Amino acid sequence: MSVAPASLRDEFPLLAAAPQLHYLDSAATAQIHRLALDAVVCHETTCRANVSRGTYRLAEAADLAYEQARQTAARFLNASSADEVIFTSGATAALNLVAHSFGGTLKAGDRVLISVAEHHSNFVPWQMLRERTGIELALIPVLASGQLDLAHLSELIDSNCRLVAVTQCSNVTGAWTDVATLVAAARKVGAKVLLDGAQGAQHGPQDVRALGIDFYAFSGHKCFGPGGVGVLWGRGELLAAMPPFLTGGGMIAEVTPAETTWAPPPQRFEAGTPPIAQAVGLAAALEWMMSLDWLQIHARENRLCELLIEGLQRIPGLRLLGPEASAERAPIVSFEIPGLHPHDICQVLDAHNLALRGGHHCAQPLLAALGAEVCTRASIALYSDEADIEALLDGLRFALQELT
Amino acid sequence: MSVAPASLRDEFPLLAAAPQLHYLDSAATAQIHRLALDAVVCHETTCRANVSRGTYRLAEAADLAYEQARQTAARFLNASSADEVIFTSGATAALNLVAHSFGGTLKAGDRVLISVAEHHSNFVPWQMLRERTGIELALIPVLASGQLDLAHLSELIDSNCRLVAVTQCSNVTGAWTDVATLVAAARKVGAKVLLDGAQGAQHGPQDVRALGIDFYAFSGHKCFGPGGVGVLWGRGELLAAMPPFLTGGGMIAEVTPAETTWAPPPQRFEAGTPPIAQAVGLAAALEWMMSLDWLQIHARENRLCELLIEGLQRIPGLRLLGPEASAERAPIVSFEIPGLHPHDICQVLDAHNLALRGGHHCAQPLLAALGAEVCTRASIALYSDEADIEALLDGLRFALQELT
Amino acid sequence: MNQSDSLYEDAIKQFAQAGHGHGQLAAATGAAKLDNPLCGDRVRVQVAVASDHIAAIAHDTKGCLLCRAAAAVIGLRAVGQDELGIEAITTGLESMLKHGSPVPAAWPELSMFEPARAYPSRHRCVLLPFRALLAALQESRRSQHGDIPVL
Amino acid sequence: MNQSDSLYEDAIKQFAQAGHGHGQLAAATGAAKLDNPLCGDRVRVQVAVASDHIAAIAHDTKGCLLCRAAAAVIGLRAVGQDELGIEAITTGLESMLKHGSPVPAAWPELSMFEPARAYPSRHRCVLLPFRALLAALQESRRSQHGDIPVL
Ligand SMILES: Cc1ncc(COP(=O)(O)O)c(C=O)c1O
Ligand SMILES: Cc1ncc(COP(=O)(O)O)c(C=O)c1O
Repeated sequence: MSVAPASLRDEFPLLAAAPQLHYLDSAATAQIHRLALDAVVCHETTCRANVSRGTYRLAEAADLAYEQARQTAARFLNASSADEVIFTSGATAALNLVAHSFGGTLKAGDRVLISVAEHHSNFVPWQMLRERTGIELALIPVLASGQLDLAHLSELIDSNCRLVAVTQCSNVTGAWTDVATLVAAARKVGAKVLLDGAQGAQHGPQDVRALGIDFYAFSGHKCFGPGGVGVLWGRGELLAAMPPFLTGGGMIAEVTPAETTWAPPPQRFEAGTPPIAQAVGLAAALEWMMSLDWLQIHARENRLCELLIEGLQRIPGLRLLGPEASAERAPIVSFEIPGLHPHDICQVLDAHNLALRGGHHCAQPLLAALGAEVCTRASIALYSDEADIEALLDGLRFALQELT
Repeated sequence: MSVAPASLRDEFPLLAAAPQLHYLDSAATAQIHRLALDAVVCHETTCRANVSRGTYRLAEAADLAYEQARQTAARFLNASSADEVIFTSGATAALNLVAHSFGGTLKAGDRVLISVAEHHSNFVPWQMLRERTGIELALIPVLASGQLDLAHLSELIDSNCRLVAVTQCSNVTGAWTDVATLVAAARKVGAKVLLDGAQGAQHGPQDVRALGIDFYAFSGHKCFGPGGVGVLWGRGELLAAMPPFLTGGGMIAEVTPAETTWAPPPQRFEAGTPPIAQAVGLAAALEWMMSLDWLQIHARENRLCELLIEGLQRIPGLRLLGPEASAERAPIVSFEIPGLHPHDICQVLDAHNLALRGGHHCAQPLLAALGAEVCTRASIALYSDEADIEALLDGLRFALQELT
Repeated sequence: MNQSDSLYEDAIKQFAQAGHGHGQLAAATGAAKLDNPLCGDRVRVQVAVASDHIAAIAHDTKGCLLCRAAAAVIGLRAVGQDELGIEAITTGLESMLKHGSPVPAAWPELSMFEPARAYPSRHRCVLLPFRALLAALQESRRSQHGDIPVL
Repeated sequence: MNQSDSLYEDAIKQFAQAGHGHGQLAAATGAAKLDNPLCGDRVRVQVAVASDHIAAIAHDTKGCLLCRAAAAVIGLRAVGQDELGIEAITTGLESMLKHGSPVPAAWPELSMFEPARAYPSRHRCVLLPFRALLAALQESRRSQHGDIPVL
């Protein structure tokens, strides 16, 4: 199916209602697609009931919708079974789940390898695991481009290494991770690989089997879906061997005062009432994403990204973070302008209807490694267009005038 | 403000669109109020952005909406500060948070006192804490009525007792807990009190300070709000002394490879992007609840409950669970009919447009204590009416005919 | 709207009432207990397998009419079958419930469960005794053959 | 829509540039470092307190224009004030930002932050140096008086 990307903006209610808005903060939260919002409303007004326990027709409809959402997510990821898909409250919750449940099977001295480029959500949970269990936490360093430095991988992924947990794509530099190299190295020693897909999934359907990974986490709100929902995919045999994390209704086989036995995955990992309508809304967004021509969208996203980088490079003194080649990055562009603080830049940009984010972007270790403390970030999504980029370049000229 | 309860049904889109439906499963999930759904849609289409980090106007609007939702929840609970309100993904997540964070401050031999009447979501997290840290888990027994047996409280709440964590109202028997007695006993030894308000909050605004408790947890989807969101209230000084549970973006002060320092509450306990639109929707539901005349609603709920109980008592052999006096119970009525399985009963009722739930209701220890394995439950909410009760009593007559 | 009025056909009630096979075996070669954690249905199946075929079967079933009727069908029909046969019937039954496939020809009385197609949450009730039987057969095989598949 | 065009008045830029009080004290009686974790603003304030009044102040501020301008106001104006006075001005400034109260009369140049009222997320930027100063004064009091409040 071919989609004229110029029209995509109209499919997003907030953008359609604010034609003057240049939304360039999609890496923080992408706007919600009309179909996703409609699916939420439709579910809440025609199928609302708790899942997995009721037998009346309304509950059957809720169950069906929820389990179909699971199947849609499985197709989006090319998982071998919907039972490998766990709905969580978001990517952060999914990553914490792995750090607790899979982490609970690790012992002191086992190594978990993360990278300097991680978002705090894939950094701090492993620090906490280190505190709880005495695992060794090792860090893949980054190159000046922000890309992972895989030169010394064989030392980092040694025989003590049980898990490599890295971001698929940096939320600051946009740098894509060389997953194949990591997976090959991990396989040699039997280590598992977790990919934090929070920034990857919004750039198209994934193939977790082709990637050869073991866990994949992402958030609905960054994939044009509702907030309050995320996905953890895990290989069936790994999930089956993992203890639960959150506990409560829906994830047990039997509870007695003495002990409790667990339901099989995915229920084992979905304690309590899940975000049902949100999962249904996310599935609508993922269905829509699967209907798109991603070659075309990537070409367009890359073109906008190059346009932006070219324009930024003309600003004297501006320092671009991230890889040179646009093929090596998602359309996320962060930069520093000497003497100008990102908050002031974003404030002036806002006055020109540009929505950008400045700060450390929950990636302090990465910024420290790149010799920056804070930066300004423009993140492009499939609804972005040339007008957004031109407005940003104009806005930066205003900011330079106004702030100096 | 006075509300004619007969009209309340129209304010719930699902019920308004299905006049033939007798929804008697509100203890599992209440239907969503129109205003709550509208608030979600309005937020997603006019204020959608990530919170706490952006400075552009859209992000400011999202922040404001989210923090106003926190204030609304604080008012609903009569908390002394909005900083005591933590948004979670639901009651189960809130209870797990306390079991991990407050639980993390306990040591082997400390006692946590729960009751036999707990929902699995306030049972299993404490069993897991026992496994992790060697606390002693003690159980308040129940009377034949399902009410907590407080006769031996002074032995159960001894000087080793650090926390009393009990349900405000049983999701099976509807029995209200005698909170005042528990709080008084806990105070004597300095133990804290957690109330699982999952079944309490839907029956009206709470006053956590008057209750004298330390933690209160509830879910949005049982309070006429969206799914995917819940609230944990905790006393400020307790929260300030607790380590975080989930970790990631938004809850840290600083992250370095060596160590990480935490933000103050409530942010410390809200790792990752929170359920923003869901919190806003929940706040709309809570605002609406605060506008109601609860004396009138309780009178009505009690009347329906009595009507139902009277009718049930006329069915030969039927066994009612729960307290006799309607003042001692929320309008939740569970029963057994010898020889008839709840699933079969619910199936026949469904054919008569009655939505009821059969099973163990995630309260196996309670059912075991009451000498039942499964039961059928009718739960009444503020939109229930006489027609629902009459239809249920008729439906049960059909079920008896059809199944025997 | 009275879709389920036809669910509780007389056949289902009669089988559930009859409870064929209810009881205990003195000399079982395999046994299994399965729950449906969500509704409390619970089935315990014992088998005595000789020459890879079921020589005797007994079950103890607590559950709804569908579950008890399904257990009674097993109690009536399983003797003489081997593991592959039970597997085929279970797959056939599941496919009948989930995808509307024809009733497994070998056990025509399973047609009484056809109305349950419309109620996915009840499929587990019907299938539970079959799954318990399969688990008991596997256990029997493992104990008799040291985990070598019966083929 | 260009609401914020007026935010960066010349006064703010001039104060930020001037950086009054930037530096280090040789003999501080109290010091504090405060961050805004969400944007990376960071202020370090040192004070030398004598007879309960600020005798000298120095700060090291990394941050946006608002934060740097606010630090410079402190650098220019804080000497001679006591803790209560700084507390009153901080409360007044916060109330000006959050509730539109009048500019604290004692330090009229704080009026340059009035346009920031419209941007709640920036209030922290303006307030950070004030909060750091208060923390430094508290530290000074504790170290000088053994934690007895200065009154
Ligand atoms: C790379 C990365 N990982 C994890 C997260 C956390 O996602 P969420 O806040 O939706 O839980 C983010 C979000 O900013 C991210 O960019
Ligand atoms: C008493 C009680 N506690 C806790 C819960 C868990 O709530 P949730 O499933 O929304 O997390 C429930 C829900 O059924 C309940 O009734």
